[in-house]
Amino acid sequence: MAAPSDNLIRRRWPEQGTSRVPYWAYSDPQLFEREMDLVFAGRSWNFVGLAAEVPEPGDYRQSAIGNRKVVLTRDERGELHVLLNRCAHRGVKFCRERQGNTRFFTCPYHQWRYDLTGRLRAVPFYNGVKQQGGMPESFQYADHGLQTLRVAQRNGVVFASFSEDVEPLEDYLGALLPWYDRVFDGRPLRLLGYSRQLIPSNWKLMFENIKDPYHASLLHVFLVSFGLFRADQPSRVLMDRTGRHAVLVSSKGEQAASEATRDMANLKEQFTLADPRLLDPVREFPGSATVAMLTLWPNLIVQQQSNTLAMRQLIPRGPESFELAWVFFGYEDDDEAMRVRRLRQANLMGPAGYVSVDDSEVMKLSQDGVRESVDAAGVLEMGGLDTGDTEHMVTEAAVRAFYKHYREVMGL
Amino acid sequence: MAAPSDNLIRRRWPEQGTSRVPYWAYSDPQLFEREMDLVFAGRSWNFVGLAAEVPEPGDYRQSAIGNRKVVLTRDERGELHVLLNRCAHRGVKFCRERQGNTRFFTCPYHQWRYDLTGRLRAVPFYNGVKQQGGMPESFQYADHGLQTLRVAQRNGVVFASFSEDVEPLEDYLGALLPWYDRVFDGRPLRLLGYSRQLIPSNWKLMFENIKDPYHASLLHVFLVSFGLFRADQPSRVLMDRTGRHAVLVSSKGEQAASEATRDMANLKEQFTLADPRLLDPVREFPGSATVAMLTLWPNLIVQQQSNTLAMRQLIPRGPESFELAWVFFGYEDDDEAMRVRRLRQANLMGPAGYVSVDDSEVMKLSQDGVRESVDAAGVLEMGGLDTGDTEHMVTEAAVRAFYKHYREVMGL
Amino acid sequence: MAAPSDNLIRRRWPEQGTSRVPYWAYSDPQLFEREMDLVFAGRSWNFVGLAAEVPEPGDYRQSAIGNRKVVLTRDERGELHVLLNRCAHRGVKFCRERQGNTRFFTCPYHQWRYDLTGRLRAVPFYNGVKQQGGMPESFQYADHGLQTLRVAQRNGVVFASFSEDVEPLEDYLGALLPWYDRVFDGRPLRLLGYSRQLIPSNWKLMFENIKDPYHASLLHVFLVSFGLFRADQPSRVLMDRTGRHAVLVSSKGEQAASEATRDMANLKEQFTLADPRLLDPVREFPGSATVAMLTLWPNLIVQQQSNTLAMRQLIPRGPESFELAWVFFGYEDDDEAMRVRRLRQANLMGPAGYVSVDDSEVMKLSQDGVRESVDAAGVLEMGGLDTGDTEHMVTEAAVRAFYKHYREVMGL
Amino acid sequence: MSLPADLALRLELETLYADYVHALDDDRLEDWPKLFTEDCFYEVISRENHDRDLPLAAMRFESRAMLEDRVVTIRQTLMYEPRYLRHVVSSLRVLDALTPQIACEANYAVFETLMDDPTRVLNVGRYLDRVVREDGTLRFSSKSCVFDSVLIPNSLVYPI
Amino acid sequence: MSLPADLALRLELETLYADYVHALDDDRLEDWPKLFTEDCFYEVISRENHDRDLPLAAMRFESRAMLEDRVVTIRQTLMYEPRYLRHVVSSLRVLDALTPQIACEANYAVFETLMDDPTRVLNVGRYLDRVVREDGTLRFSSKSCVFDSVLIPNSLVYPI
Amino acid sequence: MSLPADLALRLELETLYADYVHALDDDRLEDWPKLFTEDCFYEVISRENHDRDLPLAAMRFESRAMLEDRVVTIRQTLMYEPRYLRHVVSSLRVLDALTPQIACEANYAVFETLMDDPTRVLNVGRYLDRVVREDGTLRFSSKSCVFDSVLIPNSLVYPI
Ligand code: FES
Ligand code: FES
Ligand code: FES
Ligand SMILES: [Fe+3]
Ligand SMILES: [Fe+3]
Ligand SMILES: [Fe+3]
Repeated sequence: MAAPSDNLIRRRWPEQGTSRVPYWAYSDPQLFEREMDLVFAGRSWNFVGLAAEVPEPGDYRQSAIGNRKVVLTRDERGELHVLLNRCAHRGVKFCRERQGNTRFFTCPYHQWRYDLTGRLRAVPFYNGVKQQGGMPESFQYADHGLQTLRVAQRNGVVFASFSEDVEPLEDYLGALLPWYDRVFDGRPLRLLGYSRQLIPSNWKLMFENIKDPYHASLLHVFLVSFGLFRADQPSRVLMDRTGRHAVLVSSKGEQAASEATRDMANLKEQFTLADPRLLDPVREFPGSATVAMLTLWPNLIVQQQSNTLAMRQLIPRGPESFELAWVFFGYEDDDEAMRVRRLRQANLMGPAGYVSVDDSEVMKLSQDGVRESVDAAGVLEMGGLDTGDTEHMVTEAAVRAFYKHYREVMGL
Repeated sequence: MAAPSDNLIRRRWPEQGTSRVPYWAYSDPQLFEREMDLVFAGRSWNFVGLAAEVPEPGDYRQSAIGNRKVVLTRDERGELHVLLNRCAHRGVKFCRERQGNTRFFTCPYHQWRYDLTGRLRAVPFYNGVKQQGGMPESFQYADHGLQTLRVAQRNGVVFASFSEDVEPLEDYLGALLPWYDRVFDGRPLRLLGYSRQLIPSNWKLMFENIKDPYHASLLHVFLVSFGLFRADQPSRVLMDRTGRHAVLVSSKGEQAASEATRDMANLKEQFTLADPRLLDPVREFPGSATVAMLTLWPNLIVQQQSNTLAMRQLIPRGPESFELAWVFFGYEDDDEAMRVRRLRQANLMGPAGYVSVDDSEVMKLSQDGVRESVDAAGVLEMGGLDTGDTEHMVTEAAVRAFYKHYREVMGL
Repeated sequence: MAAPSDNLIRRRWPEQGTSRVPYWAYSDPQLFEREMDLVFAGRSWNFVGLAAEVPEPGDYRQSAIGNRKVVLTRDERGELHVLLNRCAHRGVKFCRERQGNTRFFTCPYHQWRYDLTGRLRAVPFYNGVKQQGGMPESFQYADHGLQTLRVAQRNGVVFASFSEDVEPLEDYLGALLPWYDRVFDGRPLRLLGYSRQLIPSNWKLMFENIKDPYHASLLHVFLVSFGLFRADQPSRVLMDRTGRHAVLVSSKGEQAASEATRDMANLKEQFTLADPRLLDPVREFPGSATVAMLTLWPNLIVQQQSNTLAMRQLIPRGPESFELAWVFFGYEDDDEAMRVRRLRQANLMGPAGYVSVDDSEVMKLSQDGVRESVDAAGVLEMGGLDTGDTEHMVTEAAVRAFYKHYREVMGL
Repeated sequence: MSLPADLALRLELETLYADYVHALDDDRLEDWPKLFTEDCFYEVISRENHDRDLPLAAMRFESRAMLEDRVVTIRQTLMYEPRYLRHVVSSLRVLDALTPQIACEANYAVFETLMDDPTRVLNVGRYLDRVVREDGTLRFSSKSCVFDSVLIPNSLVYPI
Repeated sequence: MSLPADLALRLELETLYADYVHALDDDRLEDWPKLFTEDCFYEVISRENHDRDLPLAAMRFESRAMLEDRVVTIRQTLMYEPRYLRHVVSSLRVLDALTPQIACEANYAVFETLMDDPTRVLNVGRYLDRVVREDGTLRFSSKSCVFDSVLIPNSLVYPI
Repeated sequence: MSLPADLALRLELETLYADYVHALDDDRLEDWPKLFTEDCFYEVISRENHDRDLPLAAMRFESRAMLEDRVVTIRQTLMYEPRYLRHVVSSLRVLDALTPQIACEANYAVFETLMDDPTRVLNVGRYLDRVVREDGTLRFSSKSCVFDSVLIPNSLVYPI
């Protein structure tokens, strides 16, 4: 299945442009290598964690950007740092614990010691032993620190970049900034827990999925049956200037049958829960939106579905596999009722979620369908062929916009 | 293990030609890609199932051709169709159940609906919702049906082809047609059950195995000891004009020791069964043949060994792995005694078979032996160097003929 | 992770030369293919087993050289042979049992029979059956024997080579010969048992590890705490002319705290065993050395750590995986106390060893750290930049020397 | 020879666990909630969250009714590939035999088989349970499936 | 405390299953047929065939003699790579304790180890059995190994 | 109904095995040596070495003190990646109930979960044990973990 290296040269995006996605984009191993460099290690801000995950000085937690492993740390002065998890000596993944608290990182192999900012602080036997051995004159600690990344933080969310010249985070988020600030309004966040899935599909299928409101009313019988998300509800699809970010906004309305109902074959009008406590959403954000799903290039989904709040971090493992790392959270000022409400509604999301199981399963079916079809292409024509904002859900515009930006970044 | 892409260019078939098979033919990933296109998706008829597996209108069952996944369906008018299991919208493998009965296939993602012939019949929100969204003028249902294959059927067996110009099935079978009709004589078939193996070797080794009567008298102690198949029995190896198909025919005789016996080191003369009911073959076909093994290019083996009848479908998974899918059957007019006889004799075949275990095990040993030996080649000189029919079993002629055709198709 | 084939052409060793190892050297699949040919099948002597593993005529045992599978045999005259485990007919890995005793190898597929020297002795139906079939005139037994390797033996250890012109073993070992003879002094060896690990890292990391005394005092808290190996003990690192072989020699001394102790952060001064019987080393070799670790290009480590003696054979499985096959042994003249002592001290080594677990774990961490970093490189500057012998342990000289030779062999 | 009460209790509990396992593996999901009390608590939670007192669970149900809802959604609303599940349970241990609530634990391994793949290990972990006797029948009043398998292969459709 | 008859029976059955497992895993194949009645029925059948009433089985033996024949062929006629098998069995359940035939089921997982590979899951499924008491000894009169693992990794040499 | 002595003994032994399993899997390593006699013998040995009477073991401990030393080194000196282990044990069989030493065997499968990988099969095999009763408590006087999994995935840090 490894594609011959000259494939990539041979490969051309279909002439229909934004209304098509060639299936080789989901499985070519070289394309994947290039994505790791140009998309994740390129001019982008990557989500690495919540400040609340490393609240104290000395706290650290492992994370990843593309297929590169990093560590998020908080130094003694409270500053956040993101370090490549690769010893500067001979490359050992020095940080083994998922998270913890420390003053130094000591690589297990030869105990080179780094501080929380990634600076090299000690090399055992630097001066040799009994006047023998040791490091040469030319060896300077300053030349052998850990690779560090640029860090940006806004209202409790931490991003990092391999790029020296990526624009400031706020400019990067652009038109999506208000939607970002809607959930991250400065209130301290409370960590509720983690979920992790290994999904056997290309990482881009996850973005397609969340940028595609068209599927939500059709695939997610649970959502539809409870009117949590319906094609006939007031809704919007908004993007930033580049098309790389998007937000899907929807408002739960009365479930009046509409001409659209007919098309929702799976709709179970009479479906009710034996224990309705699972679903008793309360309004907590200004405005009428009850759902707002942000997709932030290149590795983050911010989910606000009723009262479940979660970050979904995309960690590609290879062309046909990615890790989906969920961080569920609430606010420090949640009362017990809201805390329990979020935990109950969490049954809709994650690896066993009433909604998200549909998506992880369909992503596998997508990969199974496209794997062997390098010469065919997906069709993105719902809602027309353009890539602009819409005031409705019956469109694939955000997916088209995503690939428009993707092609620019990848030079395809 | 992944062969560099320029290997294939470098690679040349050994100068000895038909009497050699280079070991790179069993492991090169690019060669495999080419086989999927030229052999399975090329000018060939591929077995996809028995008509008896989809007896009723609306019945369907998943199958595969090479590494492409298809669905065999029977429409309301009783006609058979073979559809690529890949949604025309964005590529989802829409059919999930191994088999079933339905009027339509509805893709889970956006519920595009196809009929049993593969025609697109409904696209939800095609006209948008409340005058918003929907498909552009240019979108025509007719342009977005499922990919369908040509279908041919003869006496209850269904074949499909990606090729528009492959000759009719009967011409394709050529000289083997009478042997095909011997088992498929028009009587309705009765499905007995399925067996599936994932064999860690290249798919061509399975064909080599069945086209090679030389091994049967030597590897299969069980067969030999019961005289079910012996080098000194009357037998024939027949091929079609192209050499791609073959049949091995043998007649059980009295087990007189012959000069050949000496060479059958493993022969256990005195071997008997404590419960002989496992083996009480009865003659059921005209002529003296008790065994007839057909190998039909590119993905089918038709097995008639005493009273066990089975299709063996080859489904390549990669250069070093293939699925062997068995369909055991009898005839509708079998009496209970014959039905039980077939089930008992089935102990010789399948993943645990007294005979076929030898073969699946030896195929793994072959792959283990040749994997790292891209510069060496197998020797095919038994019975001489030619590729013609023979009236005996002491030959590798059918294997030579297979590779003669293979090289033409593959341009090697 | 499969590197495109033109990578290798693109790839250049870092300009700093011997003081750097580019991380692509640990994961490039084509480089791996080339290593199998140039390093293991090249002008080298590969360890294949101990004579004591095949003591009797007819004894055989499977082994491997690089990713090629071989069989070590002892013929009727007591001579040792190494045969490729690949049938000359159609490539079957004919020898299935890990070891045994036989007069002939009979391939299971068509029962071609080879003697213990690899000569083809019988081809069933060579003359056909009833004047039919059989081999063509042109087929000569002499042309179809098993591929055999050159064999060298010294004091009970067996080596083999694919090369016709590699120098004699003694010249090959060069300056290391005395250290080899120190353990293999001609006394008959007694086999104690086997251990096998599948380590998820590149095979070269194992050599780096054993050629690197710098890590031993730091990573191995167990060793250090018992003074079995300390940076401040008298020790030497010696190499042969080419740098491909090395020996690390160390002498257990009194554990006086030294200025070096400070650097051994993990040192547990007060650490003692509840049952000290695990560690009651006795001197058994001339000279003061208590540890001598030989690394012999390209696939062997000879371990003498106190009274544990073991061969460690490196069997690469792929760029990112190798099998580490341990053979623990003693001497025929060991008394029961020594035999038990070796078995107890074996708790330090192997897959669960108090010392070697540190190494197998750190090798995985190395691979995890370097996998995605094809553009970065490891730093080898401890003890300076040269590749000469040293009279201390505070150096990476032997690792530098290894890669100096490696680059010559590989043409990098 | 007569049997100590605790061993007899364990035998009874093993019957409950066997009923639980076969209800799930034989796809008799509708029988599964019947093995719980009406006000039961059920969760499938990662060992990482559990050990750090993070409450988030992959499944969190606070009544038999919620279990019944899970069954209905599996049957009617969820979209997933067909699969077989198979449990192996061992090392059942009574931690506290006091009435009314019996505390017990056991180890489990769940194997998943998809139509076109070899069987794989889906999820392994520990049951941390409380059991009560209701009119003679043992039922789970609380069941926590604490799983080691923090990186979940795709989806969890069925209860563990 | 005295023990209900059904629990005592389950304990006895567990002994039978343990004897079965160890006979196979310790390669004492010759002991395996002795655990069956002379006119026993034994099959290894895929869950797909079993659920659809398709009779085809990977192994189908209709007497103890046929079991003995399987053992002889494994020893003398079959060609296969050497391997270790290891069974784990759990959740034994008595479905029907009526004499003469006891109906019971259990889950199993079989692990296979080839010489040069890590251990893998070979086959998981359910035993659907009937057991009778012959002069004091419990024996299988019928044993169906219904396996989930429809895509078999290469071969099944040994019984399940 | 009263219970035959051998079945009662097996129930007692199952408690010992469950305590063993949970001590390891819950990372209560310090409790593990307490299940052995002071002069116990413990080994983890490959089936290949065991069957050929080659004495070499991956772990070989000749006293409870050596077991305690293993625990201390796991806690203090060994360097390894964090991991979860999970045992499933079945088919316990009493081979010889004679006092003072009870001989018994059981099958086990151990699953390993590393932080960033799906759960995998680490090691499967057979416990070959001797158990004695010390002032009322059953303890292992000898325990051999004979493993099929001859090709070990990287390291064995914890006891089996
Ligand atoms: S590799 Fe990190 S200290 Fe040497
Ligand atoms: S992918 Fe099939 S309907 Fe959209
Ligand atoms: S392959 Fe070995 S005898 Fe034919
Ligand atoms: Fe969705
Ligand atoms: Fe055959
Ligand atoms: Fe070391």
